Amino acid sequence: MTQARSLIAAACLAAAGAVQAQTSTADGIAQYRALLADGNPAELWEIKGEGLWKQRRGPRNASLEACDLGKGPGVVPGAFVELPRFFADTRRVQDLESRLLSCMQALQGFDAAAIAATPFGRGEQANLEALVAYIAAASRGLRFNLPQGHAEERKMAEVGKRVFFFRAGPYDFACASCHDAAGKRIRLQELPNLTLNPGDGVGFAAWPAYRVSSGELWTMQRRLNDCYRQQRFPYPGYASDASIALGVYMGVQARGAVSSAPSIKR
Amino acid sequence: MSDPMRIRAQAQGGGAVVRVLMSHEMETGQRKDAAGKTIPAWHITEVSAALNGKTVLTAQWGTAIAKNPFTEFVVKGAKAGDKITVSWVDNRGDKRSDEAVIA
Amino acid sequence: MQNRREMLTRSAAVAALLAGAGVLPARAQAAYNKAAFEAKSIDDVVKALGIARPVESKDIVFTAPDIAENGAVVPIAASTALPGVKRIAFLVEKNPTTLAGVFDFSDAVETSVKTRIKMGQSSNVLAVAILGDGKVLYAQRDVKVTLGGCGG
Amino acid sequence: MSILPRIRIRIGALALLAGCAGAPGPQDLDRATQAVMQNSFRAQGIATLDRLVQDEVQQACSAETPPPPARAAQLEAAQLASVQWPQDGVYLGDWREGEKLAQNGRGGTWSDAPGVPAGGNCYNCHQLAKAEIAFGTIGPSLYQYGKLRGVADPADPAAAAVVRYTWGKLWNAKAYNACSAMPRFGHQGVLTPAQIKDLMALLLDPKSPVNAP
Repeated sequence: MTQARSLIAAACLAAAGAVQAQTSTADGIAQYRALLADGNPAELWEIKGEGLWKQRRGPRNASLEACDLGKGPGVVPGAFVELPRFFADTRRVQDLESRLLSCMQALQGFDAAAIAATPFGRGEQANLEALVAYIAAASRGLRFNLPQGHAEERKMAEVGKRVFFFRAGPYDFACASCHDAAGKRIRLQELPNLTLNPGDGVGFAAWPAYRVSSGELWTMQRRLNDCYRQQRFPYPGYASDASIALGVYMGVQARGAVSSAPSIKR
Repeated sequence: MSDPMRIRAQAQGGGAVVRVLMSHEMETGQRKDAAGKTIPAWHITEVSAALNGKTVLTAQWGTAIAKNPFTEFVVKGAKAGDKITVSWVDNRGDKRSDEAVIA
Repeated sequence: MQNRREMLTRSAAVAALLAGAGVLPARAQAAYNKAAFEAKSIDDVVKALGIARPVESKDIVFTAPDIAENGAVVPIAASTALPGVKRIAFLVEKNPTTLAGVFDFSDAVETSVKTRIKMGQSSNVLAVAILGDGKVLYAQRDVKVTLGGCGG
Repeated sequence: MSILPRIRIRIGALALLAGCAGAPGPQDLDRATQAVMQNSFRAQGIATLDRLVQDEVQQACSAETPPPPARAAQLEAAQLASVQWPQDGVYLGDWREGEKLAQNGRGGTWSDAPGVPAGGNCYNCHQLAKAEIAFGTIGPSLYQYGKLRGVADPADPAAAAVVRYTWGKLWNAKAYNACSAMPRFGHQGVLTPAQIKDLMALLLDPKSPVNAP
């Protein structure tokens, strides 16, 4: 017992010393992130997603290898940094997730509406998250270059901008309330300015990401969903027009930014 | 069924740096679900790493190892082409073993 | 001595697993020390591990962030150039259970390990190294766990 | 390739515009945005769809550029006129409760249970007590708020203007800045008058850690 007591005493002394050595908050957070960067659990989703892409699944027992993500059937590298974009076959502007829903339904025979209604992290939603991680990872290091050649793509960018600035709810929040200026933060989290290119691997160019707080892989749809939750808005539908329009707006603003997705986030 | 581990093993200065990511909930047993019921602890208890079949490192883990655990260690005298095996067992008796070749 | 022997008892679970994987342990493996992982103080962990009084040492290099942006994942690392270190244990004083993990090193690995732990609140964290001759050394760091996000 | 019928209906408003000659004008895009907002959300828990109905402040402050100064002044006057001042004339509560409220960022989301009092969210955007290092910077630092404004005794008539302004700001931030990023805590019923009194104390009580040397 005496042993233990002196150990605690020693601990207290050392703690006093540690205070002197304590770095500033910003330095401390930077140090924490540097320690985390090595070994991103998103890799677990990436390898799972690669397997799912190639695996014959669903009522039609087919793989997704014929899925056209915008660069031709089965082409994965480079596809992520050009999404959302217009697809002639569905006559819609689609982000990666709504596009995957279309492919899973058309090729594999899954019920896209049922997957869209499945809670995040469960069932086919969990598989979709892994697919997103795999497809995003295949464009890591590439620059965002969303096409704006189609009238629908330009329109969605304009609508997305308006959705971004739309203030409502009991707290009067819009996306812009937190994301229209650089150098701001909530608590200790820096907020990217999403009205312009916030930089390589920042903001739009960092998602999907492994969320340390929940230990899960968050896609852009889930990221937006939680933004809207904290905006105190009603619940945005998975792959809803508002979410896709926001993706086009943010993606067009982020043109030229290098994708770091899937990244690791608090 | 558990998801596969991600093992990266890189030859470096007369040894190999091994980085392992495991897919596991690592539930603490301290949390409650929406209905207020305690979610039972579910975590990896024992880990073992082997070089070409010979155990080189073992570990025992409690509930305070982070979800989707990451571990890094250095195997002496290992070279490119050698085989690293990592295995774990959890408190429910689930187990998993994955391999990687040192690059 | 009794405790030490107990620690070195072969673990049936891992042995069976390794045998199944075609990997047999080269040396006896420590059994899962349930009592140590249920201990709620540094004293009780020391007792349950059956080790001597830990002495602070500069030879134990222990890395932990001063500030953790999220207590759910706190990256830590410990290493030592001292010969004879067989085991390193990580302890978080203010966690509901103190012991986070124990790593046992053979001669075929460097006595160096990185892992990630959970912290319920700001606390001091200890890396405790156990030598073959029974000596026990430690290093420690204060880690401040901050509140993140919108708190919702 | 087939698509979700549900989504095909949603896209209807947009597809209609695509048929028009030339690029859609601002009014077309505004209409399309309204349609998108209406078809993209559903009620969940306490977060009902009526939350998407904008009042005049929200409407005026939903563009990249703020409304012209004259319009802003008009909005501010209307918001100020609607402020409810404490009925009992007591402006300050307990700073300890205020600090707890300032730390608490919960309330109002679809994952919050009905009837649970909301927090003040203050540290999300402001520095307050020096001991809390995890503070946001969307709003200005409020450290030394009362002290810097010369409030030695909040009950002193000399402090009345600051006290009244602070209440008004907490009750309805838009009364002083039409498009302020700060919620209208009293006006929108996010916080009760008693909670606002506790936040007043956190900001103005000389014993509060906000005003500690």
